[in-house]
Amino acid sequence: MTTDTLAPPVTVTVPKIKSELMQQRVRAARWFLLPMLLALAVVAGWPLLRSIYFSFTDASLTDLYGAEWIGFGNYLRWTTLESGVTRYRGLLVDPAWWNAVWNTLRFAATSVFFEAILGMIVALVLNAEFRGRSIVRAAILIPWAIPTIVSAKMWSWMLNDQFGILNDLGLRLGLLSQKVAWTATAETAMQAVLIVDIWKTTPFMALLILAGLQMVPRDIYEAADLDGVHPVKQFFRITLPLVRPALMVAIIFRLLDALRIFDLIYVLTPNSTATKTMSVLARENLFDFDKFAYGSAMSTLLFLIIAVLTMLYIWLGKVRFDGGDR
Amino acid sequence: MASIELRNIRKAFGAVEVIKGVDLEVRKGEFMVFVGPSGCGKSTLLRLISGLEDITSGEMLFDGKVVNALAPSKRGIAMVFQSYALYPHMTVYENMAFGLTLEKGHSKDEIQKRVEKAADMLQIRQYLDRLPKQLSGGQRQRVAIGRAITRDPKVFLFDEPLSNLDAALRVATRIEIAKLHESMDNVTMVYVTHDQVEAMTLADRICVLRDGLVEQVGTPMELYEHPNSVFVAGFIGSPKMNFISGEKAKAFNADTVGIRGEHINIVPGNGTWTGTVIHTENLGADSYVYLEMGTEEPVVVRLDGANNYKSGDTVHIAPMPDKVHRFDAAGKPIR
Amino acid sequence: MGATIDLWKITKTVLFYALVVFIVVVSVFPFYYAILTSFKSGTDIFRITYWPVSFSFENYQAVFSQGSFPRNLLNSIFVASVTVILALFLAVTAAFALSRVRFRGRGFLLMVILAVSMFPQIAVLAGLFELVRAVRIGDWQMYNTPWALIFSYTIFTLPFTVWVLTTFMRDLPVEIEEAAIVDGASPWIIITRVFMPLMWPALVTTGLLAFIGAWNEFLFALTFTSSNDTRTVPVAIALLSGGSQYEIPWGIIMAASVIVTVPLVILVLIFQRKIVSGLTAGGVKG
Amino acid sequence: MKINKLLVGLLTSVTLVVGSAQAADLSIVSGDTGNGLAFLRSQLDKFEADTGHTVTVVPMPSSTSDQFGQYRLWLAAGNTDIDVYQTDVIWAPQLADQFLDLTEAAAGVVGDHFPSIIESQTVDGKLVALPAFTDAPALYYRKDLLEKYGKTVPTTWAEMEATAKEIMDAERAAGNPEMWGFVFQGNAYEGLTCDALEWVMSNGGGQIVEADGTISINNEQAAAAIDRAASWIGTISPEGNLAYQEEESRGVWQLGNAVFHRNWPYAYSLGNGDDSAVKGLFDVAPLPKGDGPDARSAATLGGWNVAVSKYSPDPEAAIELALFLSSTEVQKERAINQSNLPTIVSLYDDADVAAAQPIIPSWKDIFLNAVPRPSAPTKVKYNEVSSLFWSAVHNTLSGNGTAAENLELLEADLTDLKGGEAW
Repeated sequence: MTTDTLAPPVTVTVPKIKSELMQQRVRAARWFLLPMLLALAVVAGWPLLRSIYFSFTDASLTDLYGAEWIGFGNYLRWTTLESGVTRYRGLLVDPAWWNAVWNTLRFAATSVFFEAILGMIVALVLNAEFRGRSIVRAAILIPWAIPTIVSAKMWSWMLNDQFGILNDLGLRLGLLSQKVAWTATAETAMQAVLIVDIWKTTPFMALLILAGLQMVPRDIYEAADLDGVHPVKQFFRITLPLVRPALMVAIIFRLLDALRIFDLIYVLTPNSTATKTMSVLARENLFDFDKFAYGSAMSTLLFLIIAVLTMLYIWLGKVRFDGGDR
Repeated sequence: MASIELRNIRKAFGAVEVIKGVDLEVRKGEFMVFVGPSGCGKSTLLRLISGLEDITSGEMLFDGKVVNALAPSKRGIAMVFQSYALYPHMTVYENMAFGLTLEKGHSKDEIQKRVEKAADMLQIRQYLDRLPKQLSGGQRQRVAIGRAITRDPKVFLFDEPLSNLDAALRVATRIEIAKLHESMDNVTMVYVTHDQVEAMTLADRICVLRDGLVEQVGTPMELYEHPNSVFVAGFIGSPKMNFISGEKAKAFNADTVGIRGEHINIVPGNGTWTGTVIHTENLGADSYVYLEMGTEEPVVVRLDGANNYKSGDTVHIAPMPDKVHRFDAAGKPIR
Repeated sequence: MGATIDLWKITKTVLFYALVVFIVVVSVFPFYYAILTSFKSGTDIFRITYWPVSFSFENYQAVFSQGSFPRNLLNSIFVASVTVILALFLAVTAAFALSRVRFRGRGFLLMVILAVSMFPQIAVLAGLFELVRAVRIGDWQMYNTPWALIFSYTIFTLPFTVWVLTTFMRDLPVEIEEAAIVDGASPWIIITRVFMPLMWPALVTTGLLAFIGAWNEFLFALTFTSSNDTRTVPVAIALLSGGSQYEIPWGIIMAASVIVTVPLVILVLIFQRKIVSGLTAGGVKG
Repeated sequence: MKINKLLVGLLTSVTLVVGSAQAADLSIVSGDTGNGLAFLRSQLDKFEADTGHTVTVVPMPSSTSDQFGQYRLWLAAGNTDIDVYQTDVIWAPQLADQFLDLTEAAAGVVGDHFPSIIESQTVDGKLVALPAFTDAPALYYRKDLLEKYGKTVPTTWAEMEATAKEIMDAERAAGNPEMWGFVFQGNAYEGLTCDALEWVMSNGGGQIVEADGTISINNEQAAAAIDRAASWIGTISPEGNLAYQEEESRGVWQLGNAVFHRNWPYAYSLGNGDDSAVKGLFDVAPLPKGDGPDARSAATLGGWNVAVSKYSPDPEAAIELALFLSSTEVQKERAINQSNLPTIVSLYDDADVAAAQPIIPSWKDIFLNAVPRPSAPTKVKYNEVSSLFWSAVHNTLSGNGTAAENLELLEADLTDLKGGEAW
């Protein structure tokens, strides 16, 4: 364990002796990575580049192949009127876009925050030994297992103001004083979407954290127990640091998904400006409106925003790329 | 059986050089112990011998042949790790047989025979069907050793194998390893430890490492009696050698004078030095008296049997003249 | 003294089980409600009940009589299984390279892989569609076959599996691998015979999550297939319909959802033993 | 040279002849639902028997928004797998470039259809799709309740509002707290464009964008109509109505919890189903009109059409199929079996239709008041126009600004969108 945290070697002036072992490993690594990278390049490379390309054209779905290059026009363009007033147009000055960006960020931050905490709690519960654990584990996964298009509809049904069971339940339990039209008003629409999303994706988080917990050698706890470490302290001192890598990756992927959230909102509150996210807006422009290029520009900008946020997260969260290797 | 020769071996991780040019020969059938404080590069050196780590420059020879680039599995080595590194999902038998099953040309019967023979040597035959998690720490370490034996290596490498065991087990396993060495006298063994007692008790020869360089190589007694430096003198032997410098050393024509606790006599008067007792330790068979006499650290005197000095007593002491080690300003011995 | 400890222990147990029950109820309630709804018919669906009032298998019959639901179910199983096997195979080997072999540009490579997951699915639809239509070998074309889905699903399963497995593999003890190297194991042997058995929780978890992802995917499945025989279950559910355009057949949809979710629950029950254990103690340290 | 050309000409003509004479494999996409799909299949069987072609139905989810996106994508990529598309009435202008001109092929039959429908499917003189059936909403009212409180069927919105309020209050007092006066489609989606267009049009406020392309929505009558609708929310209509689409409003209605209900004809037969709480207790009437001189009842034109993809490998057979699906025979069957409103004028006086679906002749009155959404003048930009419109209306209904304010903003947005003289 003496070398695992050291930085990868910088080329030393002395000619490096390539050992058989290293050569074998590097060769193997190359062959191992090749199929995966090839698959990704084929599946993702073309569509991604196409999308980015379209964002610099005036493409329309009516005439996709007659698209002409217009540079950054979809992002920002301006015309100076005779009166001398300059009018800016394009995505970067589109209030609908920035509203969607704000909605998305708000949604992603809130949902991932709650999912991480709830997921951790659920994972800790599932990690404990108790009777019927396997049934509970399967039950927990149900929200994630139901297809989104179905669960979104299911919830829109349950959230309905008149015959929705949630209002009924709320009234019966005295949590609500009157029936709430969850998806109808701007204030509650976002809450409704958040509730459904957190319900749906907490299992994902919980399961990944659970896998992380399972990879933590149990004897570490036994030792801590013997030392009389308080469980709360045990959690923060031992558990959390040990599952951190798993947690970080789970959060990254949840964050990516949340920032691209589409289907849930598309089914639940497709046209509410209070919940319209970047992806929903992009879809609207790509397919509903005759603005394929503009929608592509949105997708590209969305990509950039996510990329920046992810890097920020990786940097702030100190997600490590090294270690564990030889 | 193999001899190992290291010629000006260097190892750098990035810009940090960890091994700074080591020349060393490990003879056939020898039990060589690498010892030194943490960070001295002893584990790295072992890993260079094993082939798990690349040599940055220099030459490594097994039986006169350069093996710099040879893969570990082709060097005829076996290794016992500090954490045992057993395969948790395999039974003891599978753990021990794994290496052989990967080599071509071993029949099932042969593998079984070899595993069983090794298991018998270590008295772990009854555990062959168990998983590592069903074993105690000491048993796991035996399995790890057994796994190494099964490979029938020419060179046996140990990387601090006892450091995870409690004191009693450590002594028992140490003896086990010593016996192993005796019974496998044609196998070269290289053993890394930071514990000089292990080094002294196990080694044919000890290699003391410091900051990536060999400080001294020699038999335990050579090192004990003729340390090549203040560093070696201080590292080998327990309790630690007393070092006295300044005016008191000048009297011996040296920059620093070293004298082991067992080589100091307490005399009724007219001793070489006088000191005040600050602490005593009775271990039964022998006892230590700690004296304050103006040196950096208290001077330790080791006496046979118990003693009844009390703190505050003033005593006169005299070093055995032929046991005094004199060192110059560079820490080298004056002979 | 002893009594208070017992009391505290009991309270703790009670609270723990209360938490378990709460979690289960919250997770399962909508599904329970779906089951409840699936047994209702007609205007009953608009009426709120908490307990089953009527048992009508009408909706279940409708699911199997409309379109080709059993066929769609098989399609889904095939597509999701192959997708997962492929993704795990590619990801396990790639994860070994990314987590265990030191080479330059590793962090960059991981970011590139992640970047694939940063593009909205809806935006790659057009490009993927062109791609899927372009792939043809002789007379065989990929469009409108399960392979079109398996192919396109790698876009979201692969980055996820690679990343998760890389993370988990990174945490496997170096010494176990070194022991295997000394034993003469090649990288492939290390992966298959040493690492994979240790990574069961991670493998099963990622596999399961990827399986569900593929199982539930709707957009690609709708776009890349154009016949009832090749479609998967989510599309089939969207195709379930009531008597007329605006009528949403709640009962039937709920019945279909129940049918679709049950295999996954069974899958979890089968694999859940593997989710636990794995590296739990033994190999490393004493 | 000459011989070569001749040969080529000969060959192509031969293949053409052979091509048209040969049995073709056709595909039609349809977002039709359950019974509709079965009906379509039965008609296609007939078609197959008559022509020798084979037709495969590719069913699509019933969400029109999903369908539209898919069709756009398929057409943009030049998908040759689909020959005939079933299209919503508002899609034709948006997809016009990708469909074949049917003017010539349908020259003999266009006269049989309502001219307004044919017009809605004609873009720049090109007949993009042939109508298969039409759709127009009505005011559903509770006969029993009107009778109980001695009210007549309202003909103006003001009357509707007053009656709804009175009956609602009385019913609530009588122990039905779930009772509401009026439910409609108030969610922000295409349905709201339909509903709001009716309010505006019936109040003499124009049809958002007029046939010649002028933007007319920012006027007092329109604002008054939308303000009035906004006043319903929380009084005679539940707050949740802001999230209702057809099914949610039908749910409230069918549980017997609404006095009035605006919906399409499909709710009629469902409302008379055995398990319906309002079975036999309701009837339909034309939607109310507003106040003012130009006020008249208005019903938004819905309905479905068939169009032929220009990428169809076998256009002639495909056109044949489109003609067949819009033919009098099929429309009659459809009216009888599916209670879909025909687009062929004569069918409203057909005895068989009247016998099987007595509701259809009475729908003729409603249909006569049908107004098209401005999809023809706004062409490919219709969806965006509609989205801007429903957003403005939804904002007003939710209390974010008055109708006047929101319509002024809408006008500015629409002007921007229009860009120049023409859409």
